[in-house]
Amino acid sequence: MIARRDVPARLVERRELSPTCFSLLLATMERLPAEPGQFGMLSCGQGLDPLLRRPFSVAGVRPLGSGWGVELLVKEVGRGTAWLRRAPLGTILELLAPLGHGFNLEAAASTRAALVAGGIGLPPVLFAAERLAETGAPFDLFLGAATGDELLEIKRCRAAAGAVGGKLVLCTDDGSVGEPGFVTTALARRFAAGQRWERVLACGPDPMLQALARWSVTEGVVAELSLEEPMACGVGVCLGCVVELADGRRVASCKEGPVFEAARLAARWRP
Amino acid sequence: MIARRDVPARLVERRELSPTCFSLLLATMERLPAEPGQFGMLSCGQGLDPLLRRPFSVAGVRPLGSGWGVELLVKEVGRGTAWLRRAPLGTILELLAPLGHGFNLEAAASTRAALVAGGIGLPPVLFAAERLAETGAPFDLFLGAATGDELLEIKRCRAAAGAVGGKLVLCTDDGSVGEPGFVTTALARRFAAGQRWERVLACGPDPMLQALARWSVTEGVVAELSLEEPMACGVGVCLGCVVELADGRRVASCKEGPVFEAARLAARWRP
Amino acid sequence: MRVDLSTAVGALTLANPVMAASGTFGYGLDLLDLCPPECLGAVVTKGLSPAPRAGNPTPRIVETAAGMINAIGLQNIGVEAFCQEAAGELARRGATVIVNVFGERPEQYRAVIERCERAEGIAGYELNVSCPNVDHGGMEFGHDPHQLEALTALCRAATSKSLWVKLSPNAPDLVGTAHAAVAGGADALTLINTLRAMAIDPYRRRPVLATAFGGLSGPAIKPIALRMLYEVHCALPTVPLVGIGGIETGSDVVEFLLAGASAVQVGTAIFRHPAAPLRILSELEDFCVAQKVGELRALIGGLRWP
Amino acid sequence: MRVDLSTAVGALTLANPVMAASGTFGYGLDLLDLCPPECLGAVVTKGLSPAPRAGNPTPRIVETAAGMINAIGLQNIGVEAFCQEAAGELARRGATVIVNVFGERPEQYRAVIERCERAEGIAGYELNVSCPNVDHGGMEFGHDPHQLEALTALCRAATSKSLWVKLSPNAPDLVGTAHAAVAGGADALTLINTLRAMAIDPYRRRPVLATAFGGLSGPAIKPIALRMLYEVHCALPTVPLVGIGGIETGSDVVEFLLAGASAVQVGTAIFRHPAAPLRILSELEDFCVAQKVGELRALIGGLRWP
Ligand SMILES: Cc1cc2nc3c(=O)[nH]c(=O)nc-3n(C[C@H](O)[C@H](O)[C@H](O)COP(=O)(O)OP(=O)(O)OC[C@H]3O[C@@H](n4cnc5c(N)ncnc54)[C@H](O)[C@@H]3O)c2cc1C
Ligand SMILES: Cc1cc2nc3c(=O)[nH]c(=O)nc-3n(C[C@H](O)[C@H](O)[C@H](O)COP(=O)(O)OP(=O)(O)OC[C@H]3O[C@@H](n4cnc5c(N)ncnc54)[C@H](O)[C@@H]3O)c2cc1C
Ligand SMILES: Cc1cc2nc3c(=O)[nH]c(=O)nc-3n(C[C@H](O)[C@H](O)[C@H](O)COP(=O)(O)O)c2cc1C
Ligand SMILES: Cc1cc2nc3c(=O)[nH]c(=O)nc-3n(C[C@H](O)[C@H](O)[C@H](O)COP(=O)(O)O)c2cc1C
Ligand code: FES
Ligand code: FES
Repeated sequence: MIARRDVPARLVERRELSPTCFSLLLATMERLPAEPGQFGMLSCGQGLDPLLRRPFSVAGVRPLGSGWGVELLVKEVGRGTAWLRRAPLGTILELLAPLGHGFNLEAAASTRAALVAGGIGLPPVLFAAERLAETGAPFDLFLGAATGDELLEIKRCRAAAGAVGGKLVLCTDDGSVGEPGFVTTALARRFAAGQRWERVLACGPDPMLQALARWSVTEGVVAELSLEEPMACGVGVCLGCVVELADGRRVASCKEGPVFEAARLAARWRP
Repeated sequence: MIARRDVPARLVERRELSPTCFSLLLATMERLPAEPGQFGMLSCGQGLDPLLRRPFSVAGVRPLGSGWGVELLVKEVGRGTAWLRRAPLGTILELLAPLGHGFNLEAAASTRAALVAGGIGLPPVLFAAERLAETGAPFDLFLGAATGDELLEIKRCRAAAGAVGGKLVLCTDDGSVGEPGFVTTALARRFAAGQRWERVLACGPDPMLQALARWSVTEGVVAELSLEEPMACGVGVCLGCVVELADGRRVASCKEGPVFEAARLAARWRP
Repeated sequence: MRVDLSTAVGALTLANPVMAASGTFGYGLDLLDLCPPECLGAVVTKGLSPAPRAGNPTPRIVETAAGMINAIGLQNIGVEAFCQEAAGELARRGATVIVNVFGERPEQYRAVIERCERAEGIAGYELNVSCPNVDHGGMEFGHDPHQLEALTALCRAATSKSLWVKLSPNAPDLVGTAHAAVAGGADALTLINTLRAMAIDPYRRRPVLATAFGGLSGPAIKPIALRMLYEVHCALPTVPLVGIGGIETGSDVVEFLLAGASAVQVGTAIFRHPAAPLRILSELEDFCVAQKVGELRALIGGLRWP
Repeated sequence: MRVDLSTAVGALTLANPVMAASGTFGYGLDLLDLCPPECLGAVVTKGLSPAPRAGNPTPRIVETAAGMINAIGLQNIGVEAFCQEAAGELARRGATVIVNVFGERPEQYRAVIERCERAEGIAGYELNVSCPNVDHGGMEFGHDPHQLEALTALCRAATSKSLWVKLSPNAPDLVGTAHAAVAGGADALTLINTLRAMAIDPYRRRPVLATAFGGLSGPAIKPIALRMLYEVHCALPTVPLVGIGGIETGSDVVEFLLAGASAVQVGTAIFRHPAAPLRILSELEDFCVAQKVGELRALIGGLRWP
């Protein structure tokens, strides 16, 4: 059975994480049965402006008072996210969740995985990291951003990786914090130096995912990538969010994804 | 010079007045130079929903902290007023005011006037009453509503009229409070019994204004009526709000009105 | 008070007037948990062609003020897969199913209908004529009354079930196409499909959509849809109409019924709220109760004008 | 960085591309305190006819999702009053003035222009052809290319100033009417006027507007306006275009410029914010600075497509 539901979610907490990003804690009556990599469609205004909900990956689910809390990490890029950043606490939002297919955490837990997040790609990766840490499965975490102050939730990342003896590698494009350069380069360099991961779980900007996809296919590593296609419905009925798979099929990424194995996505980055 | 301005106005207080009506106190930096009968165009949402501002009569202007406060009385009838009823305190609204032409208070002060308000027609009448009371000019106040619990701000009305030795007459359609029947009937009955007013200042539902207009023209009383036409701009450029005058001209009620002498409005209620 | 919400579109009786629109409800089985198809007046399938189609490249959708533009490009699983994988289950659930049909040639429309005639539980067809006719240089079927009449007649010959033609609001002569569809044998007309529109990314200096143009839907178009429906109703007062375009609330439905629609379809609203058709239906019932309308049919064409 | 915001519509140079649209800015002098006309690229007057007109009965306006419908019915003070009461003051203030012209007969258009030719400070004319031609059974001038060409030619003969024709989005053949206007001698085309639309009051079961139908404007129509402008630009790439329809922000202006507009007009946005044109202009300048566009003209027709 599909466990998704369209529920009212009260905005109970907001934290600024960086110049552009913030976290939201939404209170729901029941526990959202979300897995890392799954997402929700959230109303980002009242009335008709904006018209459509916006997709956000679930960053965590935890008990909250007598009910439950859903955590999101959001980057302000347009009118919907600007509204979320300013909506008063107490506002009731509409949340349709959990949607789509997330990471294969069982497979990730059975080996040492590399978790890779670029910028606001962190939420599903953080959720995966904290889940793996809870179950005691070892992993390393690569966290990249354009600048140091855009590296989000470093403490939580360090804690999660540390709890299972994993490493946290920080990278910034401007070199202000951690290693200079892309997170994918940092990963590939370590791999070339002999460090091994059988599975990579990643979310981030398209060029990062594309680089990871190429690298993983070349190296024979299974990479699960969380994609961000523009979405209208989030439930597979509008066909706005399709991605082309290696077999030529165009599938709804909100339904078959948003997490796909890189090998299936060959067609997506065809020049 | 025109003193109108388009200013940010912070919602600082809201009081429920009746099952359908509430008051708003909006904080502005400078004193809004509004006269009773003038109105403002207020944004009733953020973004494009609803698209247009809504017109509301100014119910009062008073010092507030280091700045000024504008008071409105509002009835919830649709999406804009519903939003106003629920917008969190602290929300910044946009207020273009003061607009139009109000009551001729000087003329009203030079005689004993009757002030007549039906339902949510109260705001401009209350403003006029409190101004007249301040200047010590006598008047009587007729306040009508469908039911007793829709009679708004009775205490303030009583205080204002009482301060200058005037009477407050309450009427309800259902007879639950005050005299049963229409406020216009109550006025006409007293007039027929010999009580005299040279001027009437009124605001309320169209049938009430129409009845007053007929009566005033017949009896040779000057009646100033505040009209409520649908408005898009409030500043005379859309021509959406025109009323037809006795001389056949169609004039923008937001600019030449919203207060008109009844004698000029003959054409408006032509069958 | 109990309200009789049933209605009829020509010979087809519907339990209520609220359908899910083509292209916004998949093949009827995607939202079983949120909006069961058997609760709706009918479900209209995503447009079906004889063979599966991959549709347009992405981006395919972009939001606009109170609307959205889509250029899905008629991606679909093909009529065969629909008949095998969905039709049976829809029938078992008791849903009323209208198959939205399109093709690039008249015979393709006919082929879809012929295949469906052999499937179970299909109540009728809705011809999507907003597609270019490759035999006629890409001109849309829905823009040329002659082509449209011939196409409708061809489809009419293939079925005795309900046959609706969905009119394009971009046609030069809306009423002319309406007449043509009726002359060709349509039982009812659906209107409107999306309005041709465009959005530009000012930063990249490119159209937002991969195909540049797409179709505008949502609340933004409601006033145009209502006007078009009413114009067609005035021109052809006896022809059953199905209203569509920006419906978000029960009161929107009432507007379309008064203007002459016998039933309506809800499209973009489903993307905002998967259960929108059910909410709209209950708002419609509330309206009828509050306004003491015992039979929904009493509203149809009830506009007081002039 | 300084941005050169000037532009030209045919032979007419404008200090900046943002004008106030006809019917939304009175005769140019109503908002002196909030939006001085001399700060705008130009002001387009409310449509003027030879004699004053009372317009339609009320209600004349109704709000819709991200839009509004109006049926003002071309109420205006007449060209004589405009020339005597407003033209001089506009000229003294240094405003660039475009007179929006309409009539029920071709000679009425001509009469308005002839009267204006004797007034001071008028930069040009915009023909509103969305009015019924009483000599031709009420069919709108803007819907029939032949009538439109003749009308434009008649007006062209009356003036050597700028002559723009404002196209109707309801015309069966938009590009055909564009060609006709140019053939008749138009210097530029303005598009679009409002889209025919309707709203119904479900409680009273009547049209909301006294005239039932009206014209839809506002952000809701922007995607349609942009598409139409781009279509005309592709068909007539050398003809200067003035874009209009739902413009609310500087970035909206950029979209129209990229699609081929040499300048734009702001209409309904003025009702929301009387100073909207000034805000939009400053947003436009900010955009140019951020995107390192030194001359606004570099954006015109700059859409990268295909
Ligand atoms: C499955 C999925 C999961 C996601 N998870 C997350 C998440 O966890 N956290 C998160 O923050 N986001 C996430 N996203 C992305 C998120 O959905 C979008 O950022 C959001 O929808 C943007 O909405 P908006 O209204 O703010 O932007 P819109 O107003 O819709 O803007 C659309 C786009 O326009 C562009 N744009 C706007 N202004 C400018 C400008 N000034 N210059 C250049 N370009 C501009 C931006 O790129 C923006 O993305 C996810 C997306 C998907 C599909
Ligand atoms: C000069 C002037 C001064 C005014 N002063 C005041 C004032 O001081 N206080 C005040 O409260 N109002 C005042 N008004 C009226 C006020 O502007 C309107 O009530 C307001 O614009 C309504 O906005 P809305 O968005 O809530 O209603 P909308 O959503 O725009 O609704 C429009 C209309 O639809 C009708 N409607 C909506 N729902 C229903 C329903 N369920 N059944 C039947 N009809 C329905 C209502 O009659 C409503 O007026 C004034 C108007 C003018 C012109
Ligand atoms: C994403 C999307 C896909 C659509 N696909 C189809 C289709 O396959 N066939 C069709 O006839 N109409 C299609 N339509 C048009 C809708 O059925 C409907 O006519 C239109 O969206 C207007 O209604 P709305 O405003 O309620 O969405 C589609 C619309 C959208 C938004
Ligand atoms: C209230 C109103 C009155 C209008 N009057 C005229 C007019 O007299 N002449 C004209 O050519 N266009 C007129 N228009 C159309 C506008 O100039 C413009 O084409 C249309 O509103 C679309 O632009 P917008 O979406 O920015 O408002 C009017 C529009 C409105 C809303
Ligand atoms: S977002 Fe609609 S199908 Fe994926
Ligand atoms: S509201 Fe626009 S002219 Fe009065």
